[in-house]
Amino acid sequence: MSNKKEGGPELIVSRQILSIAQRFSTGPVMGRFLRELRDNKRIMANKCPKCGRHQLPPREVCALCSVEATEWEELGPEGAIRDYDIVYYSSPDPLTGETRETPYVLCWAQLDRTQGDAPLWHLLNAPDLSKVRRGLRVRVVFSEERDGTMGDIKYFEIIE
Amino acid sequence: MKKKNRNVAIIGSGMSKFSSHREEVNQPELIHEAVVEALEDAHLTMDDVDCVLHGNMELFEMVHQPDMWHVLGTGAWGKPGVRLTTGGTTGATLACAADNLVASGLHDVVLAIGFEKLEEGHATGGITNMADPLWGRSLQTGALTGTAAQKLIEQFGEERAKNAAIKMRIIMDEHAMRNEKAHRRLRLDRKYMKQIATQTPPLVGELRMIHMCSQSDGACAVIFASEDKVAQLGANPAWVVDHETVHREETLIFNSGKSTHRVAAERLYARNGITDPIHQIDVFEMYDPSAWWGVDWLGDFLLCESDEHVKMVENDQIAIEGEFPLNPSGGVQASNPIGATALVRVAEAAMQVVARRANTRCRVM
Amino acid sequence: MSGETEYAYVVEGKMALPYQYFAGAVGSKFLIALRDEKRILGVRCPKCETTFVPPRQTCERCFSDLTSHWVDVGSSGEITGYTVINYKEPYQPKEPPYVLALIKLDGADTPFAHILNCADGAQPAIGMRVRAVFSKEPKDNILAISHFELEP
Amino acid sequence: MAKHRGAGGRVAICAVAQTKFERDKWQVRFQGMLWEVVEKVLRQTGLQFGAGGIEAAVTVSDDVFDARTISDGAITDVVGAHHQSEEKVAADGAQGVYYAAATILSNHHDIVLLAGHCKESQSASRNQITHLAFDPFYTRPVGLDYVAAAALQAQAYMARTGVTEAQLADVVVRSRKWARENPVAQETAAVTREQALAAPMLAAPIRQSFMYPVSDGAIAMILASEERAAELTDRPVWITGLGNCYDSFFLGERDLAGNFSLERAAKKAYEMAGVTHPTDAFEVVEIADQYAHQQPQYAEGLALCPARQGAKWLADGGPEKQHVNRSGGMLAGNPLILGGMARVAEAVIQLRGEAGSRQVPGAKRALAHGATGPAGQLQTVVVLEN
Repeated sequence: MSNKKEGGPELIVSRQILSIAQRFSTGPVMGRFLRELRDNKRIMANKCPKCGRHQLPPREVCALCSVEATEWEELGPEGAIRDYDIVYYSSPDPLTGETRETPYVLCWAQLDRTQGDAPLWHLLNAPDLSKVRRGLRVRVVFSEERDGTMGDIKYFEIIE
Repeated sequence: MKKKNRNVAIIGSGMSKFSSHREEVNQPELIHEAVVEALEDAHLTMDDVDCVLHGNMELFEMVHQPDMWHVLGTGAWGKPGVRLTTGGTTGATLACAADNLVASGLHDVVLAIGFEKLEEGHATGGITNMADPLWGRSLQTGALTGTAAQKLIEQFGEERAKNAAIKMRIIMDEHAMRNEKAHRRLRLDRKYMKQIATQTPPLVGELRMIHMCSQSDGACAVIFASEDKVAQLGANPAWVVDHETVHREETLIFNSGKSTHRVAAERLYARNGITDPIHQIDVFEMYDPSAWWGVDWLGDFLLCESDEHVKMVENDQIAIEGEFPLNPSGGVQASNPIGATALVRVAEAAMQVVARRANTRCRVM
Repeated sequence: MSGETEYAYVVEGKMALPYQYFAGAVGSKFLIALRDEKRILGVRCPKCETTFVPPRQTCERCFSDLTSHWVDVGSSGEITGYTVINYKEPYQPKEPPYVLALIKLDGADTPFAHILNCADGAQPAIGMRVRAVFSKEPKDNILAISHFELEP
Repeated sequence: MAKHRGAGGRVAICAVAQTKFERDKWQVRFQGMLWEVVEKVLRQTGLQFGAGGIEAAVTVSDDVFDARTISDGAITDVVGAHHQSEEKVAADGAQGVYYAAATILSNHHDIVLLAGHCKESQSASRNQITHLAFDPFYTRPVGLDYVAAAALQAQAYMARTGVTEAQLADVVVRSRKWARENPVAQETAAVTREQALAAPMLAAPIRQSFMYPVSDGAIAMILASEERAAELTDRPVWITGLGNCYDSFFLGERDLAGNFSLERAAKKAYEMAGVTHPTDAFEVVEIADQYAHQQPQYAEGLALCPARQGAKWLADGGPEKQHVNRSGGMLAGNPLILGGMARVAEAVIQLRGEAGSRQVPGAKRALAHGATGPAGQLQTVVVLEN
């Protein structure tokens, strides 16, 4: 493909989509979270045995205490919006290479019973963007078909 | 503070032209521009350099181990080198590494090169790949977020926060107008402050195109030398006194706990006898990826407890003529070749310290 | 390790993003000459007395600017090294097995890698003479030379 | 030669841990692999993260292998870098050793965690990653990747030195023999010369058996200043020589049968360590032999035998006499990114006298080597002593 500038010499450009298939391991910790999502429609967070805070996403080690976060507790499925982003900019999803449709709303919701600052991050179904605000009560809606990925959560819905 | 094994100074720097369109050069050629300028600035040839550092993000251009191909432009042929990469901080990491490598005694003259040719990839897509593939990758939108705006609006009210952000953007542009290397030089006019923001498309929440940094192609090269070499060369040194790096656990949530900026600043000030940063620091080059983050992070870096940083923007204290010039280069809002950006901050600060920037007026520390 | 490994599984996915690479003014001049005129250009470093193919803006060793030192090199040359590719990957230019050779063109000092088509049964060897066969389709990369073949 | 850290300043490696290297650690994330080894070095030294303990991490990984931009951001917690320093070396792990040592020699840090990981099994193929190391217009279109580059190197090297396929098969046989004595080694099944020679030809003259296997794993080390090393171990291993060097990128512009960059890297490391006669200076030698031919070729570059004498060196039993790759080497399985780091790890284990049935008795000085890039464009040499 060429890239001719007015009057200037032709400058060669090569446009391509580079793609490499991946096998992403869940490991035991994220695996447990995703299995609970898929099989039981439960949001399970792991918990640091030392400082007691929850981790979402669940991670092997508590960064504050450098110990394995071995305990598990169910959180939500309701909670309150801690932060949100109304996205107008359309970007590619690097897991599929496809461009996302806009606008959409991302939200970080602190689920009920969460200890520490560990909101769950997902899409918010908000037909009226002007209603979105911090502190708004929301509920996790699970997808009908679930395959053990974050897509098993369809979105948050606003509790009217 | 611990004593360095030996003292280290910056003795020269160079930058390519920053632009979103550098189609006339390939990657090593873009790098070469910066390297040649840095060598000229330091009055050295490549023979004087005994180590070459390289840094960028592989997924931005999708070149694996790019320092290999880039040897064609870096000058590293037949020489030692190290490749380091830490995201937007890469350029600063390169500066820390160059400082360490010279101070260690392993090398006398180190050339640090930060690089990115963002036009060749998809910057937002590339940053989105930061997110865990099993957690937020299908959600994240690169580095675009409106959460910094939300925080400032909550802290200072909508009108004051929005005015501060756009005022900072205008000041950065005024600075960029004095820097011929800057990528975006928009000639923003203070008269139209209210309209400027709303005339550009919204990206995420209150973050609009005008607030966000550019996507630039560019390279920056900085030469670090030992104290002996500085004397031998009769160079005009900007001494590297100390550096501090602070990370955070990966949660992909914002505004959680004490910011890494504040922790880093506290440690650096404590070690170096800085008790009143606003008055003890003469010029500050900050990585400000957006005008919103710029305002917020200024408060963190200066350890502000209330609205001092907002006032500094409102009363033009951060302008070149002000008491605390911020980003006389125009900063990151003007130019952002990501892997080079933080090294540009170091290079610009060093130039200010040795008073090589003729068109700016800053006090020297 | 934390947790029980029976919870672990693998999620199939991919890493996929769009890219656009620029050859630059020097590279474009070389590639356009290949594509449009079936001419192979090199650049000569006057200081190192070396003719490089493919070209580059500056000599990596002495930093001389090479942009005004273009030279024509021949479309024939000799094999300086080779391998036979027998494994399959999606990015390969043709179905394996095929010969990948280092070829030093007449008038050039630096060999470069390209495909060598050997007529039935012929084996490549170092020092063998080869010539470029240009692509019938316009190609904007080194495959404007479709492949090399052994000189009769 | 530049100055050293004053008053006898040296850097010690005080602890080492490796996962077992495996073809496919599908059951664990890279964070999990890393934590396994980080936890081990914490236990070995009794260290904690933070002031007075581990002040900083130098990590080793690669964004394309991890399919992740700034992939070190994902390991902040497991390397203890929350509100601490972490710097990522994106090259072979021997480069990580090089840089981590510099952060201590500079006196910026006293105790540093060096931690590297790579899961080669994650991507559809390792070749699809190394293909991306080539430039988009001249070398990608003809299908180059690191295997093809190594094959061109092997062809050139064997043509120049007369090293035979049978000799390469013997290198593999010997690698497997020693790998059986190494609890972390991946490829431990015995092979005969005939079996190695019967393996499919991938890229002539490289057969499947002559190439390092796809591998997953992680390595962690604790490096410390001389002042602090004694607190952490009674068997410190000192880094006494360091060197590295780049060659040209385009394969045609290098002497592929030679060792331009390795010779320079070795010269620097040997000067620093005071090594004048490398042929008998080391009791332990670990060479990053991603491909079998690289063992004799890099032995030449490291001056373990005269240049162009690799075939004779193999025929005379050089690898056995000079205790080369008792770990099994890279042919027994290490991910590309950790090849040199695993060599340093084995050198440390040997110099600590902890190598069990593969121990070289009385080992005093070791040589470890790493390589990055197509056909070893960037070479790293580390000399270690106890």
